Amino acid sequence: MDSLTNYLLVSSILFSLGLYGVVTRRNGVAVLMSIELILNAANINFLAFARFGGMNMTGHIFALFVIVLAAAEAAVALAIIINIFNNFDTINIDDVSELKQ
Amino acid sequence: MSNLNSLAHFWPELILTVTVLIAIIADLFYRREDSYKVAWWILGGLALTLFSIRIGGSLISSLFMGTIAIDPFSEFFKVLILLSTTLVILMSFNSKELKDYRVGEYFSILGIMAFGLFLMVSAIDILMLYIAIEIVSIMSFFLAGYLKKKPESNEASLKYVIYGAFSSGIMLYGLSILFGLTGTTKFFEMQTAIASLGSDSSLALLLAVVFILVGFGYKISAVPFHFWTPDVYEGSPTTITAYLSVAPKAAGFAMLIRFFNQVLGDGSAMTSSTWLALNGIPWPQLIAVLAAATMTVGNLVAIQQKSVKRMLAYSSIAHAGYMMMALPLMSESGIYSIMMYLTMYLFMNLGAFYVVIYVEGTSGGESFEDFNGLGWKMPFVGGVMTLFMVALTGLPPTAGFIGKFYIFAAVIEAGSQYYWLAFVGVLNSVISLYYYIRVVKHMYLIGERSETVEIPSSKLVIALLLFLAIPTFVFGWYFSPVVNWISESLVIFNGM
Amino acid sequence: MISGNIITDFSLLILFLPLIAFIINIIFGKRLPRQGDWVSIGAILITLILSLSLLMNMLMNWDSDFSHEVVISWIDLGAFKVNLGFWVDNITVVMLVVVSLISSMTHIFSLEYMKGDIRYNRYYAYLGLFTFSMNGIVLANNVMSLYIFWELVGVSSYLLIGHWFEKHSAADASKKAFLTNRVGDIGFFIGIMIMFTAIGSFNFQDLFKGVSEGLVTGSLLTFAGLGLFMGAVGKSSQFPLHIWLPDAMEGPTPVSALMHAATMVAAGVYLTVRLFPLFSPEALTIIAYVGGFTALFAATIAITQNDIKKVLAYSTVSQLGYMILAVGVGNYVAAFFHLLTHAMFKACLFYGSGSVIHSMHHSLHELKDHDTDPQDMRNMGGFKSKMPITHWTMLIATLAISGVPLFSGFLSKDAILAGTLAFAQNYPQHFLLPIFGFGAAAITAFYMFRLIFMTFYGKPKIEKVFKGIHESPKAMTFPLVLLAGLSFFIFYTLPYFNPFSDHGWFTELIKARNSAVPGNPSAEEIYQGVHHAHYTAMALSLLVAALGIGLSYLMYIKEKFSAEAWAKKMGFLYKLSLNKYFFDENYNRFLYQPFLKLSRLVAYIDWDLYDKYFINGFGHVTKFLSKITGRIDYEGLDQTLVDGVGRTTQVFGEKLKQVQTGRLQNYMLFALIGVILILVFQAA
Amino acid sequence: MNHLLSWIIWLPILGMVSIAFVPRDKSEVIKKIAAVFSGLQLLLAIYLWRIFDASNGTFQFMERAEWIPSFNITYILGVDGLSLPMVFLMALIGFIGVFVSWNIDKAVKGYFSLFLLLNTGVMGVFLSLDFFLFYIFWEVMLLPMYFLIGIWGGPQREYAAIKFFLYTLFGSVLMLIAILALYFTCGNTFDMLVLIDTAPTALNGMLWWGMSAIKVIWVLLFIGFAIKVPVFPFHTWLPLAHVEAPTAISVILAGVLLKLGVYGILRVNYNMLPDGVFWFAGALAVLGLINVIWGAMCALAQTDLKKLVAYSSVNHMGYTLIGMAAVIAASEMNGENLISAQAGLGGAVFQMFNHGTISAMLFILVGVIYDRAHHRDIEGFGGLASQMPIYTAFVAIAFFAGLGLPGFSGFISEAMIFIGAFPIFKTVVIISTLGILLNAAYFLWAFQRMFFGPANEKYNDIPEINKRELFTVIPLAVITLVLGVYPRPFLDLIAATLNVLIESVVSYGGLAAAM
Repeated sequence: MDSLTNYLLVSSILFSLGLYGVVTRRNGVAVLMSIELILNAANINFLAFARFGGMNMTGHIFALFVIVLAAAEAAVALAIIINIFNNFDTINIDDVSELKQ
Repeated sequence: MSNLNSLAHFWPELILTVTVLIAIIADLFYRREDSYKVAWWILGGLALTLFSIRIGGSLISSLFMGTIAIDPFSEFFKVLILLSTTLVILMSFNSKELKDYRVGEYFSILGIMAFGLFLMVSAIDILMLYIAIEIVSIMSFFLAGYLKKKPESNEASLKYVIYGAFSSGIMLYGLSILFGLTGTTKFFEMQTAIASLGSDSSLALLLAVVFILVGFGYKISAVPFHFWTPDVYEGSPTTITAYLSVAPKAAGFAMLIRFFNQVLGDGSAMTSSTWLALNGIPWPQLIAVLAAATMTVGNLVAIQQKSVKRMLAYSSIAHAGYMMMALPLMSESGIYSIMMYLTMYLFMNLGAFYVVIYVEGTSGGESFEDFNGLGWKMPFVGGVMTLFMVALTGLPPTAGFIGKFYIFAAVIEAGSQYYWLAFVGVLNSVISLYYYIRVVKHMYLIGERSETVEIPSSKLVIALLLFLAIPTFVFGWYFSPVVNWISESLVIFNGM
Repeated sequence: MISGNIITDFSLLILFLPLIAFIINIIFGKRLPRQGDWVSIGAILITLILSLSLLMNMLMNWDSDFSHEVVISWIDLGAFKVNLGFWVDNITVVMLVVVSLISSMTHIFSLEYMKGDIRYNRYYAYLGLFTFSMNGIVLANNVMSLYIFWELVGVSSYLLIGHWFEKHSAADASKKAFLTNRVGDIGFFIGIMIMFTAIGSFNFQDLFKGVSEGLVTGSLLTFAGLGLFMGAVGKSSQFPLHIWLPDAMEGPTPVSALMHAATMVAAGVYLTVRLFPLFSPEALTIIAYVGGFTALFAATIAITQNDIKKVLAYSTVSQLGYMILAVGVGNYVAAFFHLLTHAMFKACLFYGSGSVIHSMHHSLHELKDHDTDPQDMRNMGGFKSKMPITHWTMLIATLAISGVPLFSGFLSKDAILAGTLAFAQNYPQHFLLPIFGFGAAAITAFYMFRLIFMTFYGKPKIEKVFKGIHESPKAMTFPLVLLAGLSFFIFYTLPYFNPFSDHGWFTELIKARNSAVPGNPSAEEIYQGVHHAHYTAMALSLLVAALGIGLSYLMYIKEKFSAEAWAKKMGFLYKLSLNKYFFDENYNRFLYQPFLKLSRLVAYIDWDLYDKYFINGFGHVTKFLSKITGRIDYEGLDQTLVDGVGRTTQVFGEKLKQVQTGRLQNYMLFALIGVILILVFQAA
Repeated sequence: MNHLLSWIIWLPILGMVSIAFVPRDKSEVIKKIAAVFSGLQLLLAIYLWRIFDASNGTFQFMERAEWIPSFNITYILGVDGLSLPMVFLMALIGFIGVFVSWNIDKAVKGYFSLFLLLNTGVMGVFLSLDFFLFYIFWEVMLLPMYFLIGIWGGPQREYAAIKFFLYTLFGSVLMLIAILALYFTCGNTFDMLVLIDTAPTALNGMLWWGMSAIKVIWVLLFIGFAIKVPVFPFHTWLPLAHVEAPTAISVILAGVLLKLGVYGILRVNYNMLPDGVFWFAGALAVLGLINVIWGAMCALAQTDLKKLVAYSSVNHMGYTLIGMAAVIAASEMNGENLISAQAGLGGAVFQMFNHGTISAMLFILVGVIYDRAHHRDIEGFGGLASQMPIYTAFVAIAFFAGLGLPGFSGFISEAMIFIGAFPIFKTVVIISTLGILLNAAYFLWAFQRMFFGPANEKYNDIPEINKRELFTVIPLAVITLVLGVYPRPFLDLIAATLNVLIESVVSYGGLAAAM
């Protein structure tokens, strides 16, 4: 019961959940989390491929980098969201739409 | 080439990094009001970098174990990036928006962004590619939201960050699939792997390509991944808008070219003048359609904008579309024309944005009405703005025409299967005339003539405008230098 | 006996002197003493002398097929060559004399008649222009230059008819004249094109040669002929383009005498005479019918007109019809003969009417009476005593036009009628032609004497006007006398003296040429035919003339039966004739107005429909599209799609806020949709 | 004098530069400078015309200079019998135009700079023999035109300006595609001389989406040029632009710019795509016919004098098209009727020139009355003939010239066109002869309504046409008259070139188009 497809299945489910969350969630933080889901779906892929493809460590390294970058990205995003909160008193991104013409 | 030896050829990036570090440290010692002095450090660093690129010798190879390529192609784009960065920094000096902020980091971040762009244009490993994209994105999130007190700016950055993260996520997923299919992250190994892929996996490959396309499309703001562009462009400081509309686009195209030519095409790119799509992936047609869509949407929506800045934002989408026309041709002259267009585009677009910045600074607005009578009030500014508008429309004798000319030439040369694309292109440039000339109309036809004549007080403004206007005009009828430069730079490292 | 190049020089002078006078007068006229009338008169008199000397030369040569040609290259593109030039032969010379004679008479007559006119100098200038163009027509050796001068004649007539352009009627008349002529000219030009296409030259002689060689034959030739004839129809105001000539009477009377009686309108006849060899039998038949019909038709209108000039105008139309008829029946020498004689007596008649009108004017002017129409014969009567010279000269001319022996008209008319009769004898199916001819002759006699009687005899209608009437000054009577004199037969039959035969220098020197078209009767046959029909024709014409004269004598002198009564009796016909058969009205209703409407419609379509909706439509469509795209791109779709998503999310118990635009998710959603679409589109 | 052609082209630019150094309030000086430079240009043009060798049908005074070797772009100038008259016309009208616009008072500096720029653009198109150069000049004209109409024009000027701009740009981008297509199919060159040799055969049998490449390129080019002419369905920008543009600009527009279209068709389509000529000639004639009739009828219905004149341009350019179509008569399949080919084509070229002079005259005169009465409503006048006799005289001359009266050059060209086209397009020509009636109708009717009838008290003290205006009209009138009486000076000038052109058309003609 330990085959590539299962992992791929999991990752694709994660991916879709992520997509869904991004599209439907209103809460900025929640949206970020959904994005994290997508990233991690990718990570699972990398690892799974690396593991089953019988390859060198490239996949793992890739995954590590992704984690790091995701962290950085999240940091920035959260900073921005805090800033938003200071200006709009909300982190509900529906309400953040000054720019509609 | 091993990592240590690689460093010897990594000077530009190294210099850039050191500069930025120095700048950050220096920033600590400046008082708030003269924190803009940081810019000089950066500028100096950029100058050094440029210098090091030019003396860098014409070695064509890959560094850091085949993750980064150094070749004239990347150097070309690096020069463009340096140029635009420098210009934008200079522009920032008299941007009204930035007045009441501490701008030290602003300049440092620009420096870092340039570094990221460098990596983007020379990455030949999807890992490096991803890292580069992320660096650039994160820095641009900062910059877009730099005006902390300005809600629009915040919103822009929020949208930018979420959309950026989202699309890079999707791209990453695509990359992962690609990795799975090929078992490697290196472009050239991927190429060979894809070439030997069976047709059973072609759907997966397609999925991967499309997902990756999302990331690329987001970077060059191609339809349908362009939705963030108007808001972000309008929200961020105009200087940054200018920067975003030029530098990342250039880098994005460099990236696209490399990827499609070397991963999805048979690598013989620059040895023969045309090449083929691997494994029957229909991505050329895909890109062609996207190109048509991009320029059409960009133009159509630009027509009805009320703010010049926003109009320019949409029109920059259209310009991306023009350049995309040349991608699916998979021909040397296609790439050539893109490089040509980018060069011309850099001057005219930065110029247009700079005039907007200037007008914002004087009359305080960026809507069409704020331009009324400008041509009579400030003949110089009005004149150069007219020039930029004409150039963006693509009328001779301006740089814009030459850019378009090369693009269309490439398309026509590719043979009759892409003529329809050329038609869409030319019709779009007719449409674009309508809204570009609208600015001119407001500057000369609508506003009543003022008897008093103003010329910009600051020498810097005049100098910058001239620096942008003169090439815009001169390259319109004498572009041999550019031609030669590009044809020298048209050498892409192809794994050998 | 003059040598060739002297003839060349003479004809050059004859052609260009009037033009020079025109240029001088139009530019400096106002500043010259006497507004430069002496320039024009000097020029025209020299012209007259020169043409007379040419006539002398002709009479001395006594050579019936004398000709002299001069050619210059006008266009030369290699293959496409056009040469213009002169063709001087006896016809030309006679015509030149006519033109310059009548023209000089007009110049002299106008000295008094136009005295004190506001545009005196221009009037004389235009006369010069006209003489130039008319001589041009006469001298032309090819259809192209013929056409050129043809049009120029049209212009000078336009300018002269519109001389008093303050009057709307004059302005209208001038425009009408020009346009009606242009209609004819279109046909003329088409004819030229057919000929040139077939033969590759414009030159008369080449055309004749080409036709005789059969380069153009059959219906094409007929069309060409009819096309050329259309030009004549326009200029000589034949039916159905006759409408302009009566209106042209709006011009000064001397002009009417010169152009609309003697020369310009005769140009059409001259054209047909010149090009006679080109006409195919079918064409000739049609020409004959047009001419004959016009002759009768115009005469019937003339009966009822009361405006003295209108009467003369219609009689001119009818006389021109005669000439055309003569050409049609092949007897074109007779046509030319009548042209010559008619020029004299008709000009005389016009001058006469001019002098009457002139004095009417004066007397009305004395009376400060501006309502009475000085041209209406019903206001005249009994002028015989007051204006003897005018009366006698006009009477002579009238006798001439009515075809009374001893007068020139008798000879020429007789020749025409004889020709027609002969034609009808050869082709009985065309019996109508002589009926037209003789009928017109009778009516002509009638209405001409009606004019004389109403004007000069009977009791004056308005006494106080009558008081003011007096004979006109010398400058006006002199031309009258001269032309009246020239209406006697003798000048045309010299050196012979036989009032009943046209045998004389004219018939000796103007010899009929054979038609170039195979199948047409030869000149000899025609001549024989005429010869045989001669006496019958003479008898008949005498009869009808007497009839006409007698009738009008009884009606207007003896007043045995009153005109009014008759008019009532045949009310409908009377109305028809009085209103010129309602031609203007119908043309106006069924041609001009509809066409104007059409053109307005076209302009409307062009400007308010095609441009506003179709062309600008593209703009609107683009703008519309941009709105739509803007919606979809920026706001739209989410209304539907995100609501959809929202509903699904509600299933998951997620509360969905009022959907707002500018929201980030929508963008991503669309990006996603984009991706999916691409996938689907590609996978398919 | 070498580089004569370059001088002719670039003199106005020099003038523009020197104007740039004049302070904007010294309007007199600016006008004088403009006059001087366009005067010099005119002198050069006359000199060129004097030393031009009419017996030689090929290009003369050629200039070649390296430009962008990498794209085979070269700076080539040359003049032949086709372009020489146009160059002369432009120089003349450019010079006259300066005086026509003498009483411009708004932004004089800008006006005359743009005016000179326009001049250079037009000259460039006529003289350049490199397609790239040609195209650049072609587009360079647009912007000055936009400003000149848009800033100095009438009430609707913005609309008119943008309409003109979009319309023409639309045409020229299609042209750009065609030019590039020619470039890549005919041996990677923009050199027209080379293209004239290679293009006629290079495209044979080439198919694009099932259509013959010749036809596609022909149509693209034709639309581009037709919009300038303007040919029937593309003509609606013209009345608007004319009505809104300031007098001098209407003069240039009608006098020269419209000729660019015909010139382009003759220079490019005829020389490079002869087969297309045969394929299209019929359509060309019919379009010409439509122009003639449609334009005339629209003119008949106008009450705005300027619009009437504008539509008369549509009508007159129609004749040109008919004449051009006649060229195919010279081919074998049409019985090598060289006569009618020469007559037709010669007539067309002559008509271009004549329409240049005549319509320029007409527009100047319209401007004269507009400056005085401040309206152009035909019905609004009446009896002017007694109030401004001299003006009336010149209008009469212009109108009679316009309606093709013999003695004016217009007649000769129209007659040549008819005679030339008749053998091949009988029906078309016969119907279009109706045009000469309609011309007369609308001109004379307008003339009557404006000048005849009782004088209109409103204009009793209207000033007579002044010396400056006379100075602008008389040269044109003289040219029209002189050429009308004796056309050889002109026709001999173009004869040799015409025959070369005809030869080059018929020598290929109809082979590929037949299949």
